[in-house]
Amino acid sequence: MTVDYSRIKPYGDTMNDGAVQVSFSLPVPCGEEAREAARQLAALMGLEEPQVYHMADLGESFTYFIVYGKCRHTVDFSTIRVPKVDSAKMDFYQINQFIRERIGRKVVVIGACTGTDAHTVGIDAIMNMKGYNGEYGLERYPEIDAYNLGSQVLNEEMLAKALELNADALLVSQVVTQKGVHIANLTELVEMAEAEGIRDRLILVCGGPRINHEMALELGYDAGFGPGSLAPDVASFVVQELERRQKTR
Amino acid sequence: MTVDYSRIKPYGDTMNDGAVQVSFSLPVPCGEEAREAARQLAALMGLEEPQVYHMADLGESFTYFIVYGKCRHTVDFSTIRVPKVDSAKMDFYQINQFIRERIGRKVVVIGACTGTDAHTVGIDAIMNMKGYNGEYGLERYPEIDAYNLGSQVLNEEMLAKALELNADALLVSQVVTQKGVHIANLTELVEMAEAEGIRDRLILVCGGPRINHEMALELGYDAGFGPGSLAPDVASFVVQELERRQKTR
Amino acid sequence: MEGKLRLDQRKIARAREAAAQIAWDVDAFISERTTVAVERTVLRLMGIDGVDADQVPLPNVVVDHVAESGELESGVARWVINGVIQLSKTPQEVAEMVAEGAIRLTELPQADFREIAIKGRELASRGLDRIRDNRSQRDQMIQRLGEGPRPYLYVIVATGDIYEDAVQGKSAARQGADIVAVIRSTGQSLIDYVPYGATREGYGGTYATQENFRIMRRALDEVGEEEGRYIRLCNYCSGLCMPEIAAMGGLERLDVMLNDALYGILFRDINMQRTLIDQAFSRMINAYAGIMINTGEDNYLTTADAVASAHTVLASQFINEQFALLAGLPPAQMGLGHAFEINPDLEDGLLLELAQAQMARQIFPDAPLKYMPPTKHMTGNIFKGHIQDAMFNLVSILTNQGVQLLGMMTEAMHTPHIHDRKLAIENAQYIFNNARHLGEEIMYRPGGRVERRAQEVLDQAVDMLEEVKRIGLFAALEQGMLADVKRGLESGKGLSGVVHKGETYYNPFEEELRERLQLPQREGAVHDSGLLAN
Amino acid sequence: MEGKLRLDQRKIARAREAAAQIAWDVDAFISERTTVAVERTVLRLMGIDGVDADQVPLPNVVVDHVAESGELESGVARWVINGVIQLSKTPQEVAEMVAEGAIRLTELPQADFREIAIKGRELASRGLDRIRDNRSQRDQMIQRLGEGPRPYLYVIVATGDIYEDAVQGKSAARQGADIVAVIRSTGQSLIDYVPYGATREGYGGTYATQENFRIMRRALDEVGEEEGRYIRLCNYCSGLCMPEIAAMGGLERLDVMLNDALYGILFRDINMQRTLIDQAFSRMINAYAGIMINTGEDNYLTTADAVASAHTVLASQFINEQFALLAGLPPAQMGLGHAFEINPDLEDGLLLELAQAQMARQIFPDAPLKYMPPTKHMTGNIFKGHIQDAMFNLVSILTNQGVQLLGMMTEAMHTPHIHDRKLAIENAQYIFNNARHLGEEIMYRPGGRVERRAQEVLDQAVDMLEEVKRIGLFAALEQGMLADVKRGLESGKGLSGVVHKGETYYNPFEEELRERLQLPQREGAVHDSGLLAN
Ligand code: B12
Ligand code: B12
Ligand SMILES: Cc1ncc(COP(=O)(O)O)c(C=O)c1O
Ligand SMILES: Cc1ncc(COP(=O)(O)O)c(C=O)c1O
Repeated sequence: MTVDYSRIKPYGDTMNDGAVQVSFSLPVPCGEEAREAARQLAALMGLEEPQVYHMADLGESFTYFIVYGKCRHTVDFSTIRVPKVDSAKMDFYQINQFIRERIGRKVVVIGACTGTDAHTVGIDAIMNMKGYNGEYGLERYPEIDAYNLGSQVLNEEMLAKALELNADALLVSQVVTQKGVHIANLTELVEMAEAEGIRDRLILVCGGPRINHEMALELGYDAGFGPGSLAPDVASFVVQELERRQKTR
Repeated sequence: MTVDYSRIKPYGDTMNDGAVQVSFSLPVPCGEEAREAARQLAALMGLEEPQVYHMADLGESFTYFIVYGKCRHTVDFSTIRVPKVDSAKMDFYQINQFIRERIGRKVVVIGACTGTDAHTVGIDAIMNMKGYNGEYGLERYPEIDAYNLGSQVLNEEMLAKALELNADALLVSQVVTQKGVHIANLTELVEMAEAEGIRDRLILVCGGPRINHEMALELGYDAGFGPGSLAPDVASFVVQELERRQKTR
Repeated sequence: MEGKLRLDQRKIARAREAAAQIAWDVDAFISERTTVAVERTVLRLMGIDGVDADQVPLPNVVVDHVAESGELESGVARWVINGVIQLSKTPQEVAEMVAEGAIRLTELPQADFREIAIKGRELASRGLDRIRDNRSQRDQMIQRLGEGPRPYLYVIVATGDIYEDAVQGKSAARQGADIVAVIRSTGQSLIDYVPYGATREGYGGTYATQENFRIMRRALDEVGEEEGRYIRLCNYCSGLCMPEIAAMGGLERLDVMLNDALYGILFRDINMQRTLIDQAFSRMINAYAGIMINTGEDNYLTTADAVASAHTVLASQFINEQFALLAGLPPAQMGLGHAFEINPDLEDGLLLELAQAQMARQIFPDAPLKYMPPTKHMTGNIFKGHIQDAMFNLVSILTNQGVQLLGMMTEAMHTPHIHDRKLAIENAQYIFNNARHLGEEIMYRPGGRVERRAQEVLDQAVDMLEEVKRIGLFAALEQGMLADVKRGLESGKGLSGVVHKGETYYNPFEEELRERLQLPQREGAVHDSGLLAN
Repeated sequence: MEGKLRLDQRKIARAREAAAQIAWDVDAFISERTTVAVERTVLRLMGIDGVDADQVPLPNVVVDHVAESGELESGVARWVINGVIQLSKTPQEVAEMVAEGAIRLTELPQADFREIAIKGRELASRGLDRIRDNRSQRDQMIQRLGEGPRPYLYVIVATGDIYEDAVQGKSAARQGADIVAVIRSTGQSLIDYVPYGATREGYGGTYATQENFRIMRRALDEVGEEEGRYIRLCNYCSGLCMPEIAAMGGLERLDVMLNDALYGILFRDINMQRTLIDQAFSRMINAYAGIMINTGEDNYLTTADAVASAHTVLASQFINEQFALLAGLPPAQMGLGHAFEINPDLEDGLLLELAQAQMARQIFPDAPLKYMPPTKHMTGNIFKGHIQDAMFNLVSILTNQGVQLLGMMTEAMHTPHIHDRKLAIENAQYIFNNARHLGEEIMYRPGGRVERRAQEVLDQAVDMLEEVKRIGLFAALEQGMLADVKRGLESGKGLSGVVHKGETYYNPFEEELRERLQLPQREGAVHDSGLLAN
């Protein structure tokens, strides 16, 4: 039962059995040929002994499959390193104290759900007074001036507001991800900020159910927060990053 | 919306989007590194933009994942040919008439669930008087002498009975497939029949939820029947194969 | 159905009275105003369609043109009909001439108003006849083909590409769907015109255009014939173009329309005057077209907690009911909305869901209640999600809902894939069939948790409605009494499109609709003036 | 619980009386016989364990040895105890000497029977004390750690490799399982000995061996301590080694045992005399060990239709109950089985499931009913399967079942994978919590479909039991009245292991068990003879 972390494989009930479940549809009429096509596709995915356990006719010459097989691929787990937001996590009281002691002025934070996206629940969870999951939102923090611009805010508006309020950090929420619309929109903001020469003055943070820190970095943000994030996570990062920048400036 | 059958891909909601759902566990502790491992595994399977939508700690350093991604593999559907039982399908009356007119004597069929397997429902569905899904079983066929040996019948017993009754066809059911136990057991029967020099005198048919015709042929059987098979499917094959052999003999 | 939960009938009556008063007060306000969208709708009903060289829809071109001349307070109909008379052209030709800059409508010689009114009546009749014909075609098709049993299985398609949507819709129908809704692209509700033509690029949905309606209608009729079941088509009659879309729906035989009196105000920050005026006209059209509306109470629970805010759903249902009645919509066309959005991890949460659904059923006995699935608490765990959806289906069959918007196990990920719908339909079919008459067999313990919960929600709704009645709907919206958002009477999108009717205001379609729907005419209507009496 | 379904109490009483008569008649037959398995059990309880050079377990070696000498009719205890006395060895040492061929037990000098009986009593006390100690250790652990609420979440592990099983079992416990059962390899129930040592190769399950029991017990204790919840261990006390496994279970602190009076006869073609004798002794041990038995009524529905054969399940529950009472098993340890096996595509099938589960609940109010999940109608469609399991969970919480054998969405494919259990546990936890008190809130319409169905099933069961009573259980089995299979009194596996007790038959363990369980002694028991009175 010892695990070779340099070659891990999926596990069903016996080490290295490779057990994997897959489902998908193919644009082919239901029948034995369709089943064989599904099997071949699973084989291409690296599944040995692929078994089509379920096949359903979706009409219009589409067929759905549920397949199990034994994956032959392995992953080297021992070398995986995932970038993480590396600020120490503080609570409401610690964060306010940190600002008082180390920043010495109120921190200005602007948040919005941008582009055509109208999903405010996520950004509200981070910003609203009442907060989320038992954690107050940023509006409740005495040392933070928090402005929640709401939904469907254009990138221009966001940056204009940032200049107007001399913001320290922008919090951008993106929930709709169909056809990569969030990537385009997030990228646009960074490019506009750079074009206006204010990128370095801002801590850019994005968040949403399909966002993670690594991808945020790739898009040119300073941090990214995924599902389940809470106000203190973001605030901890923002204030520590702010202090760091003030020091190095 | 035209489909290129030489290069079909999974379909979610846009032609060739490659949408595939995968789930599996890995023997690694739950966390961001685990998520990354899952993503890498999905990538090895040929999924682009793999998204880990769900991750659950199973305890004991195992983690479960639900992943979606866009499969880049394609299958050539236009060239797929699947071997099928090619006898014409007849009903109860036609089969009995066929036997009377073209075989001219009763057909002797022995069935059993063999090895350590005790799942009789499948073979009973084919053989029992009352039948299954509205189709009588072989015992009801006036022109067939059907012997259902029940469950956990050893291959030796099966062959001994075949010799004793001068059987035309053996129907073997296999339901338990864990660790390939059915393959071993089915193979053994063919080998024993060959060793005794009676393989050619018998029509060997296997069936069960994980059996299909193609695999039955590979194992050296004359036909294989999967889920949902009914007595007339099997009987149609047996009597036509019998006639064919009588003619060529 | 005899009441399974003992609800105080007097409280129900009080709630209804309060809502009626709320709606009447607003109706008086509405009666004095029109909007650019209402006027564009008039033009669409006259048959004006197409776009100008800049892709601006002709109804917009014409309304803007009249507005520029400062004459919108009389309505567009008068000007266009005058053009029709003066130029001996069809309304479409007149509109095209306006678009080309060939004429200025307000500068044409003016026909006698009696002549205009006769022509207006004729155009209105012709326009509404098309809608009536669609309605009777629907009735005949249902007669001939039959339809699925209730609760109807309602699924969405939302690929962004109308041609993919058509495939997905047909596939859904083959899988067993009764209603196919095409979800709109993000943002469409806030644009003040209706895009034109077939569209293949949307985000999170597909643009609602008349051509897209046509493509889907054709696809669903085709599959309906083959499957031997009439398949209903649904779209969104919301946003800044609410009444125009109602007209398009009536003209293209849509069967179901999302249409809520307050949704745009609360959830899209559309100006309250604008939405309230628009909804009134849109609903008359829906009423006449035999379209079942679906109200959007589920939206309350996507931001607020479903347990704490349950009564806001009920209060909104009462308000929607009264606005619908004022527009001539009979209860049988009122798909009042509610949703299964209680946190699945709540102990006894299912009891509360049952209470709410059963309560709604008893309070609105003739409405085909539209029940929305769990969405907010759906996660990436598709397996758990699938059983949340199963519980939702169970509550529906136990409480006899009308329209079941099927939950998708992939709710937290993407708009539905082709097989997500299949699994969702299987889910509902299994539960509905396997528990078909369970609702008839079970009773709720008098004074028990389920009954007490329903009573509590009703009490809260009565209180809320009576308070809203006291201060008036506008003030209530300003104070954030609904959905916790404060909206100003003069703020929000689309306010500039609200127009105070002048003395000379004329809308032959509203008059004809009111006549046909047997609704009282507005004050000053030509219809009541004796002008047309021969 | 007050009856939710109005069932005729006289019919219930009639069914119970008939079943009692059936069991008593058989008990008279049992009292005159023993089996090789019972005798091996006696040896195990004396502490004899291990295998000989050919891997034959010592209990088999010794019993075969006594049988060869033609002396089994007196039981093995007498001979081994005599050896102990004569050779001043422990029973284990005596057994080893037999295995080595160093002695012939029946040829040793014979001690006075009183001396043997004193020694026998001492050994029996010591053996049973170990079991008693385990029982009280369990009680203490539960006291200290607590346990999950009912219905207990029961999952299986079945990798074939005991070390993988241990991992899977621990993982399951962390996921929330309350009971972990190790499923046996195909075929074990038909071998007439218990394999020895840790095993790593089984098909569709893992061999039941005492070492495997120990490995699992240790694993579950470990995880139970960490999770702060006592985790129960279950195995199969069935087949040709039924009583031996009961002893092993008592010695290794198993908590739950599959143990059915008729299962082996009907579903494994074990000779009826053999199984009936074996079950009686096995149950006394289980009773004393505080082990909850689980009966196998679900098996009726894997071959027969769950609607048509529902009454056979109920009839078998009555019979199992009476055999259990005769063995001193209190209702609180009677996990009477039933199953959710109605075709999911049946209209109103859920009503029938509810009727059956609620009926069983009312008829056996103190039994921790063991509810088996859908298996037969599970397919490769794991999504549909997962909601079938959800409906099963719902019925369980509505009807207050005791042990919930969790359904797996992959039932039609493989024994559970590590995450299959996770999803299954989540499923049950969600439904149980979300509908926790729904059962208290709903009532069934008097005279409605649910109630009528329960009455009908009860009626049929009464008829069946009274007929079986009339002709006797053996004849009923011969005629195929149960589960549609005909079994001969003299056919089936293991008949040769049945032994008519001689005049001199002596089994100190049965006597001690009967004493401790406060059951009447068998005729001729030393205990009643006054021999040991001092
Ligand atoms: C509620 C909801 C709505 C509500 C939104 C109400 C509102 N005011 O927000 C309404 C009904 C209006 C709505 C409408 C639509 N929706 Co919607 N909606 C949802 C739903 C059910 C829940 C989203 C939610 O509130 N989650 C709860 C919050 C707390 O979680 P969260 O957003 O992930 O936020 C957390 C973290 O991500 C993070 N976070 C989020 N943002 C930020 C920002 C920063 C800076 C930081 C640090 C952290 C952070 O912290 C939060 C707390 O932990 C999801 C499905 C689902 N179950 O996820 C669909 C969903 C998001 N919607 C979807 C769609 C398509 C739409 C529509 C476009 C459909 C249509 N055509 O009509 C419309 C249009 C809206 C628009 N223009 O954007 C899709 C998106 C598909 C995709 N991946 O692209 C989803 C996934 C549903 C689906 N399967 O189709 N929706
Ligand atoms: C019923 C059942 C049992 C019953 C069997 C009763 C009986 N007398 O048959 C009981 C409870 C006894 C049982 C026991 C066990 N079972 Co079992 N059982 C099932 C179950 C639920 C249904 C099987 C069934 O009856 N299907 C209905 C029939 C009609 O379908 P069918 O067999 O596919 O037959 C059709 C076709 O395949 C075909 N066909 C079949 N045979 C043949 C032969 C010929 C010649 C032809 C032409 C056609 C044909 O025609 C039939 C009609 O269309 C399945 C799970 C499932 N839902 O599939 C597990 C299952 C098969 N069992 C399983 C296991 C592991 C066991 C046990 C080993 C568990 C244990 N350790 O205790 C035991 C031991 C049994 C043994 N020694 O073999 C596993 C097998 C895993 C695997 N793939 O290896 C399954 C898949 C469950 C699981 N997920 O763990 N089981
Ligand atoms: C009444 C109503 N209209 C419209 C919509 C759709 O949103 P949008 O306004 O973005 O089209 C909804 C959302 O569910 C709704 O309930
Ligand atoms: C009472 C009982 N014993 C044993 C078993 C297991 O089968 P086997 O006899 O093959 O161990 C079952 C099956 O479910 C059962 O119900």
